[in-house]
Amino acid sequence: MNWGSLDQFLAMGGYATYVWGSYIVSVLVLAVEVVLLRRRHRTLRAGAGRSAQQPDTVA
Amino acid sequence: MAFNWFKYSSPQTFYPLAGRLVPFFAVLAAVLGAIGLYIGFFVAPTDFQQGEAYRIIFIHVPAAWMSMFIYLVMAAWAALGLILNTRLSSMMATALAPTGALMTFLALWTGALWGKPMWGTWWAWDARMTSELILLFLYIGFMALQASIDDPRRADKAGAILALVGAVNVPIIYFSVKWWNTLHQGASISVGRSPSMASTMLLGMLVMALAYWMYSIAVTLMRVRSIILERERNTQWVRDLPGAPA
Amino acid sequence: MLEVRDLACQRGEQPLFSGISFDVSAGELLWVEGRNGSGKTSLLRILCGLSPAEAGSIRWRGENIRGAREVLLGDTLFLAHANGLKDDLTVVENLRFDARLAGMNAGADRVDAALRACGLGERRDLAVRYLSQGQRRRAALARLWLAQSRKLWILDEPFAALDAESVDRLAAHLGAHLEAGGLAVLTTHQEVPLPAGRTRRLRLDH
Amino acid sequence: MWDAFVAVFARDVLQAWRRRADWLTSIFFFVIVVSLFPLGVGPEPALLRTMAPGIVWVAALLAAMLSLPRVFGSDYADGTLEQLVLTPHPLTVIVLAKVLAHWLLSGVPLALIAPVLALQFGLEGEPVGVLFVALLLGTPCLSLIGGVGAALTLGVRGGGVLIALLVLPLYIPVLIFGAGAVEATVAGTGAAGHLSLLAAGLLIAIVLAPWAIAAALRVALE
Repeated sequence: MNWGSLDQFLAMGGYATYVWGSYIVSVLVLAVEVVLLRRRHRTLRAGAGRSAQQPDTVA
Repeated sequence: MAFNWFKYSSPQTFYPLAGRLVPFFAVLAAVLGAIGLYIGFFVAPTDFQQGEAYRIIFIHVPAAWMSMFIYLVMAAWAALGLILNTRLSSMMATALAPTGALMTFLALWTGALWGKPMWGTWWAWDARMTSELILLFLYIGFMALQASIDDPRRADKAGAILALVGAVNVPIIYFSVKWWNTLHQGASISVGRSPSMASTMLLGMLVMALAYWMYSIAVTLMRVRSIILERERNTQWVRDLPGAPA
Repeated sequence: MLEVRDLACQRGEQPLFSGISFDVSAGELLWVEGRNGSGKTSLLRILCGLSPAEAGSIRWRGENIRGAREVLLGDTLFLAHANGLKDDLTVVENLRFDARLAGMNAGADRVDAALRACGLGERRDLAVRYLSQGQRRRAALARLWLAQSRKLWILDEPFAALDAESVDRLAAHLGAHLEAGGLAVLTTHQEVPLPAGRTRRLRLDH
Repeated sequence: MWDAFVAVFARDVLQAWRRRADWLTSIFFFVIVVSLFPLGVGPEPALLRTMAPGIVWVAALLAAMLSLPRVFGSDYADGTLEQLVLTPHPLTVIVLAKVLAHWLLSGVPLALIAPVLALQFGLEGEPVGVLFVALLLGTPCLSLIGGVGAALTLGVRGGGVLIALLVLPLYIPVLIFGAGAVEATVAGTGAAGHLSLLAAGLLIAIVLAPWAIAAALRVALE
């Protein structure tokens, strides 16, 4: 175990900005990608239902 | 092999298959990510030269690996789509590009944040970082080209040609940038891992790389599902889908 | 000589036509009819191998054109909607270039004869940009007088923008081409005197 | 086949001659961009001398890129491109003729003018000669790689800007070896290595680019 306490863990030996800056941005970017993709898919599925009622709509 | 590959190369059969595969790869990515982070933060020791800052490599190196790997996979799918005229292959190429660009961005971002404490600069014109930046340009070019062509088939083929030209060029670019870097000694900093890397560090990096890999597969499959729906919206099977996802 | 089976075509994701089959043999003309947007131009472009068909096969001289493009291209003269003339070059320069590219080492006298046949004799040294629409069309059509060795003529709206005299001249030339065992596939909106007895019709909008 | 090559090449050159103002524009663009740099970074002779190869090459890249839409653009618009594709000759041969014409009209003038511009930056003697040779070897690469971008963006929304996005990253090796050749001469290490790499790149481009361009043109015409 590397860390004596939570504070030590968060401080990252004085490199907190860099380490957490990297990790937080990475996690955020990856999470946002997933959220956006889920939303895109959901709208498309909802749209698929709608175009079933109006089969002649040309996009 | 008895497995009928061509059966799954139709968007209609692949759509539900991809839907079943996404959770599998997502769970794998999450579990591997958790293990990798545990190893990275709690098992791997502090580096005696770089202190705790080196822990950025657990996300930096996987992102950099994936950014290059995805470009190759993308070019391969694009080539397959161009040669065999299978629509699904081209859709896979299109679906991979944004994730690849994202990985490239993350590699650059984490690289900059690693570089600042280690050698006092956010950006060095080092061969690897420069190539990574050019790779980002290549991804952006691919996506911009596909986005500006309305006919999806033409977009697929044009993108495929560009991806292949890019794939031929990537090694040449890397070689030229490396050559350029060694000639300009003043600016060069050796961005290398410390020679004696603890085996737990390496293990953590490999597990994280696997997690990134699984993540990329899951996300690409999600995106390809959306692309299938967009392109096939005039077909009967898409109209027959239940309106809201389960 | 030209056999088309079950041809289908898609523009973007919209299906244009499907299940088109026809034969054109030596000495015959196929008149492709249909509304705007029914896929006439697309059909012609598929026939000369510019666009791929969604489904179906095209055979020329008994061979599928997918494998034997060069054979088809060596026999075909395609006249698109656009005239394919360079604005900055003169009429005669344009034609000479076309002839050279087509591998016919047409001498100056043959090019001049073709231009005279289209009524462009005295405009031969004028840059194309100074021609009227009808004159441009005639300059493009002059290829038909140059390329008599080409068996299959694929013409997209050849009569558009032409005056009555030119229409008759072109119709007569088409007749002579068919008489000599040539083939033609064309689209037109006008009622033109196409050679009777040799003309077959294909309607695309069913 | 050779006849078709000559015919296409001669037609493009004649066409460009009738429209010489267009081509002169991109050459003057090159001259102006190069002349802007001293105004931007100051007239310090030592600084200008070190920057000269890079500036000349970047300006050459931009000038070559600016003229790219013309390679296939007008042929695409007036329908001659269809006629070219429909000849029984291999499309790669026709493409090569068009690219050669583009190089003669855009690359060669740049190489001829560059030595004069190099004087503005205090380069003299051998480096100027190397700059000339490097441009002669490098600009055909620019025309070939650029041709791919030009063919891919035919009739596409925002074609001009898009070409820049597609082509400039692919130009980087040419830039590195081209500018490097001149720098190496200035530094006294000899330019042979750079120049032979440029030549190798040119060979690869001559072999591969026409295929890519031909495929892209077919896609554009579908």
